[in-house]
Amino acid sequence: MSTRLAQGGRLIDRSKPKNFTFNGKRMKGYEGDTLAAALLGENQMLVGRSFKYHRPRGIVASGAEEPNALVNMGQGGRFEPNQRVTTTELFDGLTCTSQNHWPSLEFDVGVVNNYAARFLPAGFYYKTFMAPAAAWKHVFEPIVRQSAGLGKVPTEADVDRYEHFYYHTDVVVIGGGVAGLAAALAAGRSGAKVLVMEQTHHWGGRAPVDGGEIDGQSVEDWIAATLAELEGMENVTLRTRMMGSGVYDHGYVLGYERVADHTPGDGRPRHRLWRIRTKQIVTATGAIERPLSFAGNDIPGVMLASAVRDYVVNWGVSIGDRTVVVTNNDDAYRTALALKEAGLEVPVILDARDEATGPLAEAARDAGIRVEPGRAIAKVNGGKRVTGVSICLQAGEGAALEEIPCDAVAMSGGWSPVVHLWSHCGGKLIWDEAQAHFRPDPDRAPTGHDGEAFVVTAGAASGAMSLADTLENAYEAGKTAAKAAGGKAVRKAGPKAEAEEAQPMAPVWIMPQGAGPQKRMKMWLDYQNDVKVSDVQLAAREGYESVEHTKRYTTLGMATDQGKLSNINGLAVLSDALGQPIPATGTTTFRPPYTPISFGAIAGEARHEIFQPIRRTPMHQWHEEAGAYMEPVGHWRRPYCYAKPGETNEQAVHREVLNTRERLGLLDASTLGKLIVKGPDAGKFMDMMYTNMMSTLAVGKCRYGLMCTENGFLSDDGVVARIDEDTWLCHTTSGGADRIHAWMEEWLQTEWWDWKVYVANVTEQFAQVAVVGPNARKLLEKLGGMNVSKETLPFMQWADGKIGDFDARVYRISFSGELSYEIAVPASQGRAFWDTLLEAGEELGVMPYGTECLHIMRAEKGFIMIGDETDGTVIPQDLGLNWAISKKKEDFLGKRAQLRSHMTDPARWKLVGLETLDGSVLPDGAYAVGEGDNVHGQRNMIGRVTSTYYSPTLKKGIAMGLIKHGPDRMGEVVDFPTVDGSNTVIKARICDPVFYDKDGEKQNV
Amino acid sequence: MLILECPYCGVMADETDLHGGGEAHLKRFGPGSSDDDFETYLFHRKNPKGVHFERWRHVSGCGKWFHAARNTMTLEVYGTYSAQTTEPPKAIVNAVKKKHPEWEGWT
Amino acid sequence: MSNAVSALQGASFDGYCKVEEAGLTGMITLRGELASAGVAKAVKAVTGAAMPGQGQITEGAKGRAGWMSPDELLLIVDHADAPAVVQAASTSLAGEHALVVNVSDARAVFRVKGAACREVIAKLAPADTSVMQPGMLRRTRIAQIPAAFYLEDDETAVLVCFRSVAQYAFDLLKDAAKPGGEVFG
Amino acid sequence: MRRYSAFAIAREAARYHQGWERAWASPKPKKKYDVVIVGAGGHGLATAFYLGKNFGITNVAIIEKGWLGGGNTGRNTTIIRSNYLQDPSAAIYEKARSLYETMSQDLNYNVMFSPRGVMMLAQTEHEVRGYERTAHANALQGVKTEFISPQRVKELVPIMNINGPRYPVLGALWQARAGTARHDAVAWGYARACSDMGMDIIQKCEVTGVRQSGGKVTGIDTTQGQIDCDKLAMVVAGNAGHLAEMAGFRLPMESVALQALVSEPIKPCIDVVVMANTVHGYMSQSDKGELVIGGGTDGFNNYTQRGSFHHIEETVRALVETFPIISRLKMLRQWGGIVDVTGDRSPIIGKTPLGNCFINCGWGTGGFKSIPGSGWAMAETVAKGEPGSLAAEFGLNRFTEGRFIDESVAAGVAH
Repeated sequence: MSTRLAQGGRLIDRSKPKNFTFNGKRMKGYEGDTLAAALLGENQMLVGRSFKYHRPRGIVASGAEEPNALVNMGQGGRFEPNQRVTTTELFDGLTCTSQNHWPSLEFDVGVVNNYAARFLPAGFYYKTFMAPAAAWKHVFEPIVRQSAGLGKVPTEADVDRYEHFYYHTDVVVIGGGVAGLAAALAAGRSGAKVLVMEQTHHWGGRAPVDGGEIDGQSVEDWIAATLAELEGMENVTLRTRMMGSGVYDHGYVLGYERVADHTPGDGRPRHRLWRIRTKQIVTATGAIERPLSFAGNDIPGVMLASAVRDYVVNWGVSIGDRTVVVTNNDDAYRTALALKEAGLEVPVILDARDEATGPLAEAARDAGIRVEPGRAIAKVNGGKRVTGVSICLQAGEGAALEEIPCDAVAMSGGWSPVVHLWSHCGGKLIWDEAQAHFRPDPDRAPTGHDGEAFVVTAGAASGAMSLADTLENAYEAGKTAAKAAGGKAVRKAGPKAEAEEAQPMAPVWIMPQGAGPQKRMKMWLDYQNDVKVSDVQLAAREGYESVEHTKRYTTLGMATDQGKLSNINGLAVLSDALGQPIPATGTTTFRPPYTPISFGAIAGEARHEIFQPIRRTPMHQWHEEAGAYMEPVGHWRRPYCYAKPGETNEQAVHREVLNTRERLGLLDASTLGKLIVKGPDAGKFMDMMYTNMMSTLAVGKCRYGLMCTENGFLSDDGVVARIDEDTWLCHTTSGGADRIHAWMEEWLQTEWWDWKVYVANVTEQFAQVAVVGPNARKLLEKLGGMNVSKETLPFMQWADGKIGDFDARVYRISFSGELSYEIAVPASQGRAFWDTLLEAGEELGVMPYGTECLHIMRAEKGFIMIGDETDGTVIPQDLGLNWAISKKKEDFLGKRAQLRSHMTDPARWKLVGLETLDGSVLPDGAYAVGEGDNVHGQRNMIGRVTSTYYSPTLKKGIAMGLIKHGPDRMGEVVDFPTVDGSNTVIKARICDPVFYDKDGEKQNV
Repeated sequence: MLILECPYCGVMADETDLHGGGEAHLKRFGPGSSDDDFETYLFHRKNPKGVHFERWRHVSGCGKWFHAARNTMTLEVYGTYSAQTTEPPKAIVNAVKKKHPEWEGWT
Repeated sequence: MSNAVSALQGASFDGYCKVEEAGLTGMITLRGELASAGVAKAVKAVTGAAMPGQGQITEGAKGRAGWMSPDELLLIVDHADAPAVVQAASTSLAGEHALVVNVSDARAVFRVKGAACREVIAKLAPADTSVMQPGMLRRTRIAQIPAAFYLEDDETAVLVCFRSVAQYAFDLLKDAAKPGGEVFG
Repeated sequence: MRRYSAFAIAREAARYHQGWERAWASPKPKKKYDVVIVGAGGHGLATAFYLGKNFGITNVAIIEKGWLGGGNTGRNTTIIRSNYLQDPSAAIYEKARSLYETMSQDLNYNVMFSPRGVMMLAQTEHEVRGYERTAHANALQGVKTEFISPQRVKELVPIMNINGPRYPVLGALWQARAGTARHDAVAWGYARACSDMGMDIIQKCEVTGVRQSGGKVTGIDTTQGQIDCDKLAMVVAGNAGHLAEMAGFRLPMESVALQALVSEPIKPCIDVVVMANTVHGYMSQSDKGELVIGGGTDGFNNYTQRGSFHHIEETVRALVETFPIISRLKMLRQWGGIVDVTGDRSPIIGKTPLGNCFINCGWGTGGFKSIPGSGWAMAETVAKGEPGSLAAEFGLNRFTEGRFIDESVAAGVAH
């Protein structure tokens, strides 16, 4: 059983116990524990079930590479599935439950898959479940989905907050082990600005567990001294609980800071995502130990040798009383020695190498440990917990030589540098035969914006596996990075350790070497996804030869640990099956993040009210208080209508239309774009931007204008006012101001840069109100100020002056067909102006109206709306707007495009009015059909509805639409099939799109 | 996540402060041009695997358009320069040539 | 005019930095040939400030002048003076190609006060705030909107954005300055 | 080819699965083929498959510079739908969708087509009108879609917040017979079937030149030597521009990065595919339990298969806002593909300026869902030397004539 030892544990504080629960069971650990250590301290080895076969799963590792030990953590708004216990700090009150089983962890029905495992090899689902055709969706898929999936689904919204932080620096050091600290020391001494991040909450990494001396001090003392020196450097920033999550192009690094995971509810943001720009990156990310592939290597109690050592040394936790060590390298001997020193039994060290020599093997023998070279594990015995191992010759086929009872197995298959961050942005790897691992190729580093390398690896991440080599490599890496980032040369010597003698490791990919198919079906490569040696071999046999094919076919390395333990072993097995060297097989692509990061952190502050900006006009608050139903228009919110109590939105809209037509309406038109175009060449420029001739517009006058893209399509419209000899003011649509402003700047800066024109966007400088209806003039005259009579300010003119006390610019323009003034006042006075108009207008029957009323009134008048009559495929000619296209101009944007054959095709759909024979309202988006089908067997369509409304003014449905040969078919009736399931066809007559006041008399009074 | 030096502001601007505008140095064809020329102007793009001359706007900075010579395979930036030119300046061309002697030129 | 109000009417928030809307501020966009003597003269006349160089903001007796782009300045004056300043500058530049417009009401202005003012902005803006010193102006974005900022002194950052998104900007700054969110210290 | 079935699995289990044969052969290239297809992604393999199946042309090589199915076929978010607006798009995507329905049986390879339904959320009044328009068009095009109410949206996706403070859900365009499939299996299934017909799939073979004589293509140079052919089909997505340049013409196309990501797996919580175009994000849940998430493209030419992180942020925040329960879930992996985007964002299928050389590219973000329809149409074009009705409107000449097929009309982004 695993247990807390009476002594030891360099990271825990036994005076500070922490209570937690696992599956409802009350447990205790200490401050400094990871959840994994605390669970093991309470003899909770079994923590979950595997993905496919639902096999019992125990803790295998002590860090980010853990594939098995994922739990549901927390409750309610802090519930989180798939929390890795090896990277979770213990805190008081933590609650967690195990995953992927039913009804319980101990008795899981899903384990039937395990008994059928033989019938469920890699890719079995591609070969079956095909008949009958509907069975996949209705029978098999639901079963697969329910049985997969690991963690439980959260049910409540997150109660925590998250934030981002931009940081700019010269050097980022990722990893706070001795390599990271040595690199930071070098970089810090250069004077460069350095950020050092460590994913755990303690510095020094695994070196203190391994022991040794640096510069004559113990590793632990050196770490303390180095931290003190770094903390004293103003140019160095140290952060713990921050993981280097990803390296992106041009020196962009994501740092995932888990600010308050261990102190939930303390008011701090839970996570902070650092978005770092740096000149250089040092990845001191260490190495990960590989498992060995032997039959039963997934039984709880089989653990990485380094992890066994970590638990004893760091947390005073023993994994078992009797631990068999199995290895192909020297390092695992340290585990045996550490266990021995803690008073635990190590019945045997099985060393797959032919001989076990060197100081560590000697030390083990001196400590009285039996060392068996050339031996392997034939099979692990046990179900939910190891009970013993059968041992055999590594060189043989697995005949058992001896049974050894034990309750834990510590395995070591060698070490692989953590190359993820190096590789994220294109760093290449080379195969190191001696260490049997891929390590970064320093000659093929990721390159940055200047084409130079921007990532350097340090220590074990470079493949430097001894303390001495690590320090030397890391200090050098720090110097290199600092120099490349513009730091001063560093002369001070780096830290040193004594070189140690070591026996070379031997690559051992399966154990024993000659294991047959039965054994290979019990050798796990990927513990979480249940991928075995036999699966990879099957993939190779079936032709899934590329490493990516094998990965995808078997799901090797696709689990939540992304293959940190399994990838190299899998590659080796695949290479062996293909009879090619490992480098010829290559690796799969390393993609961010290094370990999973929360969606909350990625979203950052962009939640709820600040999910996206809302643009507000100066009258916005009034609209909200008036209970307006607001609709998004770009980032603006505009009142759709102002429903009164008891009124539907539709009723409100109709009331607003009638009131405006009969009395007086007010529209907040502030969102309309307003661009000033000024300069000696402004007229010439305006003539290029608009299809109309704008250069001839007289000062004081207004003209409706159209803008097209270079591709000929209508993109925006609005009224242009000539302000003075060299100044124009262009109104754009509400959504168009920024777009059209950018469009104008683009042409001025990149095509006609010698033209003397300046543009300024003054949209938000003004609050603009449309005062509309027969009583409009009465209202303005009541307020006093400027003369707004028909004579002084006729239709399509503008004037500056005063309305009441307000400085105003008044445009006599109309989008409703009524007598209408659009009045611009400074935005700071917009609300006061609005209030004034409402108050003074009360006796004249004033009512505010919204966008839907605006739309109906313009449709009654046959005015087009950008976004309704246009959709990016419509040219002005389609809309009968030829009158607004100058024929005198040689050129304007879109002119050439409109000459192409399809644009001049007489069969293009053209704008007409539509009225149903029964007065009903045509559905939005309805299409008109002609005779028969097209080549695709689709009904022939001859047109469509672009705008359709009930006209309260005319008391019937009115619509506009684009119809093939439409203007030539006035009076004809066309069919619009419905899609409401009624299978009916609505008949509508083609008519003039101007339904109301055809001669425009009302607006011109 | 690119950073480009805005030649007007002199700052290294984050990609999120910028807006990409596609291939640079296109020649505009207007009324009177052939269908082929017009199509080429509007649609045909070099889309090279390698050195690309392209337009960027420092949209939340100075608002100005500028040009960049950038490699689409490595994302290396050889330099940025004013948008008020019909061809890349010599210094930029030389910077590219220095890195890629085999490069065939910008046209 | 007495009934003029700023977007948030001086709203403020006390976090680990204080965030406050600065109220009505006069702002003028001046576009022109910045190297011309006429522009320098006009700027001096209306603000008392010297011509700012690239990335700079200068201060004079009557206001500030910020470099916005190679052909654009932002003049900051008293709100009430803005129309007159526009008039004066326009008149002064009548002889050359220039555009002077009042944008006072198109903007909202915030002050972030406290030792960590750079840090608060760094949660929202991709620009390097650590290198910012009084006298420098940076145009960038905060979260999803464009913004410009400069330092009045080492512990007071002034941030300018469009008026329509004033509430959004204020909410962002509040969120960034919320106690518990301190990054350093 | 020995058929796959539950019986075959039982048979093989008895001998520890030692008897499975190769899914596809790994031959050396012959000197000459009737048709050489460049690109062994879904589209290239499907083209080959229908050349064989519909036209009996089997002297075919499919040349692949990497590994088959290793481009966008293996990098997408596996959505299959046909609720397109324009006639030619609706026709080819619906053809594809209907072929997906029987693909597992046609190929004897379970591609796990799951017609679980795709909904496209309408979150502005404008979007409501746009999707109502699509629903009308689809009805006439024979594509079964409907515009559904917010309440129905909530029933289908209980984890969705339909009353978000920013963009409440006003309804959705719903295609019940749309869904997802296992992307790799599509490539593998086609490859196995093509190989079985005697076609040569040649992996790790990069094209270095296009040979021509008298204005007609005669063959290609590759890293495995010269290969002659009567007809050449270029089906290489983002690399089409590069290949076209070798053949001496340019395309109205640019290559940009498109990104996707998955969460850690959780138990089933969303049974349909949800696309939210106003806020730029879409999400479904794979059979493994991962939330599969995609968003928009980068704004610059890029061949690195790496995108910019701010697009991931934009997508994730949109989905956290739409599905608040995912906030504490974690992103497991992000990746990028290179998509080929044309001037009107619709694909190109048809002849090229070079005789007997045909092109299929420009699928942009719509590649996976179109694979069988695209292969069907391309095979017809190659076999007959002229595009058939499915492909006719997707020719290169539309850019000269201004006769675009623009789907952005209906939605901001289309995936």
